[in-house]
Amino acid sequence: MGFFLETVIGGLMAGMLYSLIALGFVLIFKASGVFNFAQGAMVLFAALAMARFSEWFPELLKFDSKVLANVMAFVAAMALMVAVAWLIERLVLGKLVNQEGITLLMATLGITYFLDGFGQTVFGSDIYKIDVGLPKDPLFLLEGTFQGGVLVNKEDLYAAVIAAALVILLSLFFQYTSTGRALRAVADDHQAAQSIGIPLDRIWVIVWSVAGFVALVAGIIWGSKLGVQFSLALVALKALPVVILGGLTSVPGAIIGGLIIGVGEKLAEVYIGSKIGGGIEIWFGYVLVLFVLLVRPQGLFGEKIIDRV
Amino acid sequence: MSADTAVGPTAAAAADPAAVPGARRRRQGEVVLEVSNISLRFGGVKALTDISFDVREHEVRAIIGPNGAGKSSMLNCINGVYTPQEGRITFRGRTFDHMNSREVAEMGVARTFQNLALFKGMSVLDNIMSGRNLKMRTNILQQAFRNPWWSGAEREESEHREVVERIIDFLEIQAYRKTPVGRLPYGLQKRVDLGRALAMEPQVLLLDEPMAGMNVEEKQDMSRFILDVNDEYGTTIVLIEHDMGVVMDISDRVVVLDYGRKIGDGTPDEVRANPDVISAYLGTSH
Amino acid sequence: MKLTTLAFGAALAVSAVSAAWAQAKEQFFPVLVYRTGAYAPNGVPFANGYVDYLKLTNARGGINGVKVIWEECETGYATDRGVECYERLKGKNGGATVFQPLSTGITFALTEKAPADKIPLITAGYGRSESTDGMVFKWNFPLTGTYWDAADIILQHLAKKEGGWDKLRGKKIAHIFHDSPYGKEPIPLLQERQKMHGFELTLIPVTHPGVEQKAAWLQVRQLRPDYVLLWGWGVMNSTALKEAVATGFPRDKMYGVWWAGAEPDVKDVGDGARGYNALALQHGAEPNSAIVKEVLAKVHDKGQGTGPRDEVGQVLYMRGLTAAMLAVEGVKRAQERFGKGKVMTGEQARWGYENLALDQKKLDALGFSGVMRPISTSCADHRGATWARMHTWDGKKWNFTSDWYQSDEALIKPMIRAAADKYAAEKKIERRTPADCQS
Amino acid sequence: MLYRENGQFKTSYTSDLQVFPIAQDRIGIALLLAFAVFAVPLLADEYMFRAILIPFLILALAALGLNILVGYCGQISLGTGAFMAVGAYAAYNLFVRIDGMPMLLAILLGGAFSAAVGVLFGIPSLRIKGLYLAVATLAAQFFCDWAFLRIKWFTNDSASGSVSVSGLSLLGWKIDTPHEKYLLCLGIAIVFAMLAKNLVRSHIGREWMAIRDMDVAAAVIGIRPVYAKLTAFAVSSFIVGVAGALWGFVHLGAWEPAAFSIDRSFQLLFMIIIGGLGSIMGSFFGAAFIVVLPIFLNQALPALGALVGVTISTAAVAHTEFMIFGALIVFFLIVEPHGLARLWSIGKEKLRLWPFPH
Repeated sequence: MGFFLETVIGGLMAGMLYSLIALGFVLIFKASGVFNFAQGAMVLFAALAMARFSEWFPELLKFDSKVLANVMAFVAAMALMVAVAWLIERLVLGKLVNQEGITLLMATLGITYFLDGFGQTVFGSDIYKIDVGLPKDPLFLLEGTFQGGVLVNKEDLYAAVIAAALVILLSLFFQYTSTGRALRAVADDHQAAQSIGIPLDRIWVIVWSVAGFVALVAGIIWGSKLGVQFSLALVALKALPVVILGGLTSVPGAIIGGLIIGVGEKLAEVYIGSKIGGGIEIWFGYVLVLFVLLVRPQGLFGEKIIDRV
Repeated sequence: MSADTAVGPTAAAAADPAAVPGARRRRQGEVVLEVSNISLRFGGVKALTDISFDVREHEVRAIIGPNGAGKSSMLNCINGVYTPQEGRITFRGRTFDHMNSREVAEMGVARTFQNLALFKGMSVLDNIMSGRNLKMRTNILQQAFRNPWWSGAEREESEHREVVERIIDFLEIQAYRKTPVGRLPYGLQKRVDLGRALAMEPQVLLLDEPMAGMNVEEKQDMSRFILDVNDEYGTTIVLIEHDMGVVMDISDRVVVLDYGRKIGDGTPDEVRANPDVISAYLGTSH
Repeated sequence: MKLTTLAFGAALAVSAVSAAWAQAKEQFFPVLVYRTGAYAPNGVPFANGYVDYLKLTNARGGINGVKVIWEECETGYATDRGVECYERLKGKNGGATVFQPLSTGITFALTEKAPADKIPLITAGYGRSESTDGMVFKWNFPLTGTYWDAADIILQHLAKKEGGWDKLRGKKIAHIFHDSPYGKEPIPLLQERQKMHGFELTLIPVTHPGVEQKAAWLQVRQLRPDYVLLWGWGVMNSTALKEAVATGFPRDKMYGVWWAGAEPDVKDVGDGARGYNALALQHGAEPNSAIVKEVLAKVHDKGQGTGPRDEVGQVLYMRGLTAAMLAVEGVKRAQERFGKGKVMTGEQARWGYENLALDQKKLDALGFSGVMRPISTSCADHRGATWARMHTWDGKKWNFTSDWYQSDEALIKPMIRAAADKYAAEKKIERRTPADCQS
Repeated sequence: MLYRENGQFKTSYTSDLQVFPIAQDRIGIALLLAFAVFAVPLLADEYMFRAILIPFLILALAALGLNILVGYCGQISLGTGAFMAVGAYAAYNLFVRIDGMPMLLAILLGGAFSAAVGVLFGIPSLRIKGLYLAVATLAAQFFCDWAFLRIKWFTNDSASGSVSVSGLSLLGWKIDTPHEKYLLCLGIAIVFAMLAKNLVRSHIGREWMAIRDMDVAAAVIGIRPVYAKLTAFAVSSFIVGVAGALWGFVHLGAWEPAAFSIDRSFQLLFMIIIGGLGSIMGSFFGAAFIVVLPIFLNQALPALGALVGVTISTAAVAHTEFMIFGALIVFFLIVEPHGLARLWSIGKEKLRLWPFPH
């Protein structure tokens, strides 16, 4: 029982981290109808920037305050992500307005390659450290109830809390700021939005910047968990089924989808996987999604699609 | 069918519409298609409520009504795109509570679409050829190994191609055979749409606003095509149309829908006289 | 058909001619590397060490006067890219001497191609274990040991700690491995030992690239094993250690293979990894060895260092350095037979690798005293030596914590024989005759 | 002036139904094939064969298969790698387990197995559309990767899970030299290209395109989406499976599931996008582009560096390669979203009218 709980909690944490990345996908898809495969690359890029800046600034400016270094690095990295967002809008999406989804998808794949190469050229391809003081040691709950207690990974716990905070922040942003409202308008109908004078290009830059911000946060959390190196880009593959399960257009969907898949795959791996040779995590999420889609083709929270003739 | 039949008696028909209905009313046969108590809802929205009417062999049956009256939904129910919550549809004595597109097509019901549903990526020829699909018999392997010398697939293709060419002549779009339909002007696309339906050699032809957005000449051409089809092959025609004038000229009987309800049914003259219809169209209430 | 074959022959002749023309006094070493992608952090130091040694060889005046040249090719650890590199480099500069893919996947692919091209493959400390049997695998050289040796030695070490094989009975051992040929290679031996000594073996695969291991470590926590064997590569290792920290599994109960015991694996875990043990393939981190000093003096001080200076002497750097040394020594040995100061073909070099005889004296001369132990190969044994020892991370650096081990021939030989025969049967290859061995 | 179709009158529908109705095209293609069969072996060296031509042909075949599914039937799939893997492993097992099994037959049967799996994973496409489907197909990708890694039977119980084949021969003709391998791949590629072309210009092809362009209308004219989509999946995965088998048997010789990873799926998708969705020709263009470009870059860049006197490190080359590749993809999508095939046909149009612009 204790172990079961442990697995579930572990799953929830992992799920929260997935949704953090999934969030980036959803934001961009909502506002620009682009399925942004580059999200993973953006996470890596942001993390690399963060890690390296926090090394470089102290060297350059001759100070040794970790906090200051991190803060400066964060600001600089964020600025960089905004720049990236702007360039993407300028050089890529701006030139591909009203192309089919697949074309845009391909474009983001192109961006992925570019960012991977560029990031490693500028920041190097070694393994780097991000230390924002997330605790590494485990935490044991209910040791009275269960022998050995229920283990909770403190780092993941913090990460989950941050992720949750981020989500709330974003939903507030969407609900209450004028930009947020504009974003939702665009999401509903590009032409209409344009016709009432919402500048699409600016909106898209904003969305991609927000996505960049999410990527940065995700990058920092994953980075301090795993160390910053190329494989970070691959965690995006873990987020894909989450996005689809939640429904491409739903922010809460991304979160709940993440939790479901997180818990699901951990339970599956531990209880079924160990029986059939293990490693089923890699596909569990996808197969789960496959079956959910058979029942709800638009995902759990996606908008329903009706054919009109 | 053959190209030359495009002229001849029909020219007269087009020339003197007044004479035509009388001429055709005698040919009307027994009921082929009967729609009884159809109701259709999307979530809360009621698209159709308790609609019933019948269609007789060889007649031109019009369904009219203001926008959002549920005309297209009615057709969608008949050929199985939508499934009504209540009601039944009887076709040549067989009764269904919902239709399956494939069966409907096999029973010889063809259809054109209000806002063109052509296959954008394909040429005019292929679009119309696709109408022959039901009649093509060769299997994948035969098609994969088709060749000019010894293959059923090739023979089948050219046989059907022949039929399609006649339709192309009939609709006078020879010049555009190999053009992707996407590039054609609206009026011509409408013809291709009709052509695709004709290629199925239908017994009943459902036309969803075939003349929407056309200018006078185009409308005249289109009504000529419709009447010809009806005359030459006695194809039963169910026609949705906005333009009252045209409808009254070419149709034998008219159903009037408003907000998903039937408010009138009968010959053009009867319908013209019907106060509900008048109010629905002139917007006055009583 | 006839025409084309003829034409093709002509084409070959042409290329042969051009090859002959390229026959300057230069020995060509292709270098397959991955300086990018998921495994770059481990690929880079190896590549730097490898190239540095080749530079050093020239600084030392080449191989008996024969200048050494090389060309890097990026594989990104991907098999098809590796094959492309192989095809590109094998014919260059008068023909490749030897290939070292540094990837089990690429090794498998090249094993099928090398014999036809008469180019030897050195897979020092990786590759397919049965290729130890030179009677079947004429062109493969898993020098200094295979994964079967590694697994066996780790188990020996555990047995020793427990105080005898019999003490292992009933103990729980979890094998956490990279879910690829690399990670699966040792499993047969582990199972063999399991049968013999009755410990509980649990196999826990981790899928590429190994960034998501929560489930694996939840299982570990539930299982509470006495020991964990870590068979990872790249980010998988550091992640495993972090998860161990996070789940509170004692690091000193973890034993890594020699690819899971280098700086990149522990660097950013730092103190968290203190007490973690890993096998050292002969050498460990050797900042004070003669060879490192020489490299620094003759290469880096000349401003020709391939990588950063502080990397020289690190574990994977040394691994690359040693691999290059073996490649060069093989050629030197071949020259003894086919003519000093001549450029050796791949085929001649093969003989050199098959008859390596590096005794302590030679090694000391090369500056490898304390870094390597003697190694001598033969037809029957393409591996030469199975010496290895444990080293342990103290939070700052790696320190040796055991004396030397050798794998148990009595156990492994038959396994190799069986596997090699299976391969031979599958491929319809005849075992080589003793006569062939003399050639 | 040479490229004119006037004076060529079609006297029968059959003659108008030809693959290349214009005489010049027929001649052109004939010359191209002749060149590929007779001239290339004279010109190409071994590296050319092993590292460029053979991979190009095999991947072009796979792209062709994928194009039928994505380009003609409009069902996006990211699971192509998996179907290649199924083809390869099925062929492998048939080849090693049944002795006396002819290689070609094994490869074709591999394709058949792949087709079956393709249909299985195609079933969701009856309900799921667009990007949702795309991600759903990833299930196939990851599941197959896992299965071939985990289930020992598939790999003939090899300890490492890596498999290898050798001793290829076709009707007694021993295939070992690279140019024999090349001819084998070329032959298979040509045959399948013809068959595919036939399918897409017959009524099954029209059904696929109808589903792609307007599925509701397609249903109304009596096309069964189930049949159309599943046949597309079957045919597509069959060809992809054959390509996979060739990739393992002819190109790699020994392989592990990683050889058919998700990267492969993306690579193939790139090929058909760059080459042109819904174009047989395009599959070949795309494959050529994607295969040659990286190799070209990572040989050209150091040379370029040498010219200006700087030595570019392997890492730098690799990274630059990534960047240029990505940039080119984007550039392409912006300049010609319909791919090389479209450029090709535009070129032909122009040539037809030349020298008169209209």
